[in-house]
Amino acid sequence: MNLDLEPADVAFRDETRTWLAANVPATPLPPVDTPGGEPAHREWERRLAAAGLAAVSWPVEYGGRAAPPLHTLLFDEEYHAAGAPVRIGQNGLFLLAPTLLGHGTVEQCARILPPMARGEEVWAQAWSEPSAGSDLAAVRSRARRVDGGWLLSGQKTWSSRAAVADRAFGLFRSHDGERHRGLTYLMFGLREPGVTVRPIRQLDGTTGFAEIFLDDVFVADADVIGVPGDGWRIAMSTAGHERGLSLRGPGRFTAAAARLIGLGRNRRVADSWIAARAYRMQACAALDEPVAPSATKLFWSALDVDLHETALDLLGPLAETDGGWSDGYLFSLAGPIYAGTDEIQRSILAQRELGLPR
Amino acid sequence: MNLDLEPADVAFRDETRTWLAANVPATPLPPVDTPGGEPAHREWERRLAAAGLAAVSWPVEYGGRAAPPLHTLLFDEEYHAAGAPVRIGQNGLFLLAPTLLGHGTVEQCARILPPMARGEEVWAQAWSEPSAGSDLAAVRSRARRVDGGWLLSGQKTWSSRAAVADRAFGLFRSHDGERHRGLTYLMFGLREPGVTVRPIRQLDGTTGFAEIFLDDVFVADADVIGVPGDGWRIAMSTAGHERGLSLRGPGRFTAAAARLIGLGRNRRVADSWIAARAYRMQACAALDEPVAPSATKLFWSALDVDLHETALDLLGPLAETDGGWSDGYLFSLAGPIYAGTDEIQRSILAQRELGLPR
Amino acid sequence: MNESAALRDSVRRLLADHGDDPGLWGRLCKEIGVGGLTVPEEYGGSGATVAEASIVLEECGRVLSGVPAIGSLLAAHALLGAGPQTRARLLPPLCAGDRVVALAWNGPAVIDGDRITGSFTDVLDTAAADTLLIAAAGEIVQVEGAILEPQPTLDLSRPLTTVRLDEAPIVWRDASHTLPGLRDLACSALAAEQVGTAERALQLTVEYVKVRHQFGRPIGSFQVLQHRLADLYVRVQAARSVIGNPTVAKLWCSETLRAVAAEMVQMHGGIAITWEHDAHRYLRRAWASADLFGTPAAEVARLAPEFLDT
Amino acid sequence: MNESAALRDSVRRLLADHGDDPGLWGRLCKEIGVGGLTVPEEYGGSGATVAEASIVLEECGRVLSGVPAIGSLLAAHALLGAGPQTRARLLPPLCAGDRVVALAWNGPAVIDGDRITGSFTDVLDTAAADTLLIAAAGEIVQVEGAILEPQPTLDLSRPLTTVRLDEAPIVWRDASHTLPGLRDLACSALAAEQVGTAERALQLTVEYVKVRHQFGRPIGSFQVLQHRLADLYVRVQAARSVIGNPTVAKLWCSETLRAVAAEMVQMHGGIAITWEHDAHRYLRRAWASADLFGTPAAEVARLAPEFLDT
Repeated sequence: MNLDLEPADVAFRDETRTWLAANVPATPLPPVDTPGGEPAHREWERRLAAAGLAAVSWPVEYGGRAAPPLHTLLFDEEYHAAGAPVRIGQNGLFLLAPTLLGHGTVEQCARILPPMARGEEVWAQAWSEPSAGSDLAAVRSRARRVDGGWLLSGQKTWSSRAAVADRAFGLFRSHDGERHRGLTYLMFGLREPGVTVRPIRQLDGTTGFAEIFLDDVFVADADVIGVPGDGWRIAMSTAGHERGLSLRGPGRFTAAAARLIGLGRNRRVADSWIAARAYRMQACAALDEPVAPSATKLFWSALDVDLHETALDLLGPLAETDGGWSDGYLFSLAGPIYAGTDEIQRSILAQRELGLPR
Repeated sequence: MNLDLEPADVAFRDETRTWLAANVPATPLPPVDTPGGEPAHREWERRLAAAGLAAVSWPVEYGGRAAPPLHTLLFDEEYHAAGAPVRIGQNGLFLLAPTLLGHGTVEQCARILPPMARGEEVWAQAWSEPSAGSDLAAVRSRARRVDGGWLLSGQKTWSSRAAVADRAFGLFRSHDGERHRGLTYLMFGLREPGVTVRPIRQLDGTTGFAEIFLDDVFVADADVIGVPGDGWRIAMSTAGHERGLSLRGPGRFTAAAARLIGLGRNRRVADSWIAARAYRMQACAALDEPVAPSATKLFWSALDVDLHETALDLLGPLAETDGGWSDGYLFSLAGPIYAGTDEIQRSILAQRELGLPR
Repeated sequence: MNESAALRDSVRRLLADHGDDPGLWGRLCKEIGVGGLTVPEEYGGSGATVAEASIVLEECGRVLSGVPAIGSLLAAHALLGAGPQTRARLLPPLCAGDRVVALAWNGPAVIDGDRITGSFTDVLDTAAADTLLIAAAGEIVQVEGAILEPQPTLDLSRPLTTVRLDEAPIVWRDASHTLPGLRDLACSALAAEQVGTAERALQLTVEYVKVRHQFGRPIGSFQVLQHRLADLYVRVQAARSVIGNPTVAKLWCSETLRAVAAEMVQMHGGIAITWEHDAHRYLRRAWASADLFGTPAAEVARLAPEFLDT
Repeated sequence: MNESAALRDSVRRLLADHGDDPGLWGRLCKEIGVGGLTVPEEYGGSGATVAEASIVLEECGRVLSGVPAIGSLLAAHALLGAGPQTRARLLPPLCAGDRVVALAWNGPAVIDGDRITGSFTDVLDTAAADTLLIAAAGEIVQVEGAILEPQPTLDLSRPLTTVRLDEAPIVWRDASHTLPGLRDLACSALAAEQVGTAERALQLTVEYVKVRHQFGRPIGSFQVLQHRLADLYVRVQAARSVIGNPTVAKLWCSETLRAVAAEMVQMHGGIAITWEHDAHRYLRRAWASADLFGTPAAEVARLAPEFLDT
């Protein structure tokens, strides 16, 4: 299906498939944010890493295989088709790691990536603040220069995985300057003195997000990514990863579409299924010709809601008892909201790709 | 169906139904904007008027029956169900007449309404200009004060029925002032010296619209509606009529929905059919509790497109040969554009009904 | 203020002031007569019409109230078709709120001699009720040994029960000639409630976007939000008109409420996906109530079986 | 500039400079090799792939060109499966643009001895063609006495013909093993054209909203138009990726083009509904091409008959 696989690609796919078939837990792990679920998911990451499957695209020295992007896609598909656990490490693996590989130092990569791959260090993202949701540049949390590092103060919210994570990354206002200027990209420990984490209970009953309160939390210079004050530019590259394919590969949606046609088949189901195929084909094409991350984000966020609404519509009152579709629906509703709201993405596309005036 | 009919209402409906059954031409009249079609449609208006059915809500002295609004609704339904001809007089009957009855003088009503009802004087509307489409207050055409009246100059466009009409009504800039101020509501003859009418060929091949070029066209004071300079306020009342139920009664849509379920039945057809029923039920309810004209306009314009798209989707390649659905679709596409674009209506609702800030 | 507005106002006030009070239903019945709006005065009711009942249900829908308003309306309707003794015995305490009846009617049943076997879904108010009545085969029946099973539902603010009868002994029975109209009344009643819920969800969203600031101004000043809210306004306005037609109401009001609730979540942004915020309660109600007493798809099929032939 | 970009560029230039020239197809074939892109060089073709053909079709779609590009691609595909003599006789003039073949393939037919009976819809290019070939029952056939009927279509820029054969005498015939792939190729070719049409319609609309002023600023600065255009951009971007899969292409590209064309009309306002403006040509193409070689609904049914079971 639109993929011309070389023997090496087939070998990789088969290795992945075989390993997953042998290793994916027969009964689902407890939810990631429960006392039992957190260690189980960390253990799962450790086993993935031991099999060399935690982050196949990374350089070998950091725990990867230096595999081509196609293999990331193949892995993603096999992973979702196998019904494997959610990745407790996703913020680090899919968002921070590309940023470090692009903007970090060799020292930072060598120190941070290997334990991230093994599930020993789980990362939270710390972007939003109460007054800085869609308008990310409105961050007010501050980084104050001290000897050998920075002191962080302020409040972050909608921090995903913070309830179970070890460390977090985000933007802080370090210098005077208008909105996008004077921001610094920093990594900090969630168990440091001065940090308070308050989980946020979500619609589906889980606590995927949390608030983080920071009161003069010390961060060493070694944990600044890039140049102090240059954080906005760097963050935008991470935002691209978050919006784009690295966070939401097509596997999740093609797997959901496959389950959907098991529920019933009508024109609406066909349209949803076709959309999932189209998303996958675009992901394949994007290996050669990149797609604007905002376009990818708008596609997957709408697709995810659509797949679940279609399922709920088919199931009617059975939705609550049938395979997690209703929880999935509630989760999907967060899609248009996080990683930059869909409204923001549309404005970005209109102005950057279509050249429309502000 | 949501209507509690008294004996007098039933009698009126039956009279209308009987008269239409006996009088609606067996073969459709030629299109209204063709040489043969224009006189045939005028003759049809004359016969409606002779039967007392041209404008049942008007006062008796102007050719109506002083009938309650319910009768207008009943007439509209019977009219469309019978497949009766389009009303060549619609601009006058449904837009200008309510304005005259609300803002005009008794002399104007007595002079203008009776020949309008009989199809002897057909009216065009002259609102839009090349630079004043959605932004109606941007009109540039001018009315210059002269002895006993005004001289009109400028260009009007998207003037419906102007290709076959005798007279037109619209707004002209008569006084200095910001946008909405200094506009005067005037009626003028389309065969007066200085008037040039250029028909615009439409998608469906007809010329329902025209451009009007005005070069010092004289209009007597008697043909000003309301006070000079107060035109915007008066026009907004006509705009309400144009957007609302008086132009688009539910009969058109319930008749189309009835034809639609003859083509095929699936969930999408059911949803379109339900929407047409809902529009009708709202129209009935609006007899007691008025609905914002902008809401009515958004409802019917979307409904009209939806009914036709659903039909085209069912018919596939047969659409071109089956009962005018493709022409109807092209016509329906004008719906969101004229009578104030749907975008404008949404802004009006958001700001006036929901109280959202500009 | 006319009578309708006065009724609306007093219900709204009681719901607002005593929403969590266990005696709320009693007060609504005793102070405003909510329990027997459609019941003639001779049986302790107000002798009003379904229009007044709709007003009450809209108000209950606005705040997702847990009072047994729909269930009592349906029970009163069923009882009004029964014999004079039954009416005289059961209607007055129902109207007064002294007795809460859970009526099981949505399902098949067979009466064999003095025993009844059947299964009824979507039974409301079993927690609050002191009396369970079964409507089946043209009769109102009281039984022993009914099996009550909690029904899974998305809606946390309206528990549902499935009632199973396995040759349950009939304690008491009476014929009722009004039972065939139950389903239509249920759909219209539910639609009235949905309209209230949708209207309130839209209102809460409008209020939120007026005060939430991003990019230095209220997000409600952004054109895309205004236009989407305007489209919802159009749908909600129409919804109010269709309550009287059960089929149109089932489809239009269900879809309207789902659309409003989804936008409510979207426009509230992050806070909407938390337990602390009400948005998810409206969303859950939207999906669950669409399927209550039959799904929209089933309604289309009921309307005309051929509607689903392609 | 890589080869693909060079091909795109030269086709676009010829179409722009000679769009109304009756010799346009000949020039496209002789100067750029458009007639035989997928044909091996030994038969006068360029030995390229469907990817290059897609580029040409996108360009044709952009300007709603009337050149016989899809028809020639299908004819070449059919002929490549025929015997060496047929290939040698017909492919070189086809590639050179000296011969235009109309291929009738979309319909049932029965060959009985030296006569053929059948009916084929959606036959392209019959006005420009000098040769009519029939693809049926594993053979390519030339006949006498074919009946050509103009097919009603919304699309003024692409006339369609229905070919009827009523025991028509076979003049010449040859087996072809590539015929089973015709339908998939046709759908993908059409999808490539639809992508070009959609892209251009979107581009024209974007250009228009940048210059059209209302309320003192370009209407393209209004957020609602920006967001609707952004949603179309997302669809069109994805459409480019799905061309290779006939089923996904039929559904996704057809729907995408219809959505773009409808917005093109809406955003152009009044002028879109006039003959003078191109918007209606794009809209007509959108609806007609969605149904060409089978409707989207039929494609769903073909994909899996059960998709339409409820």
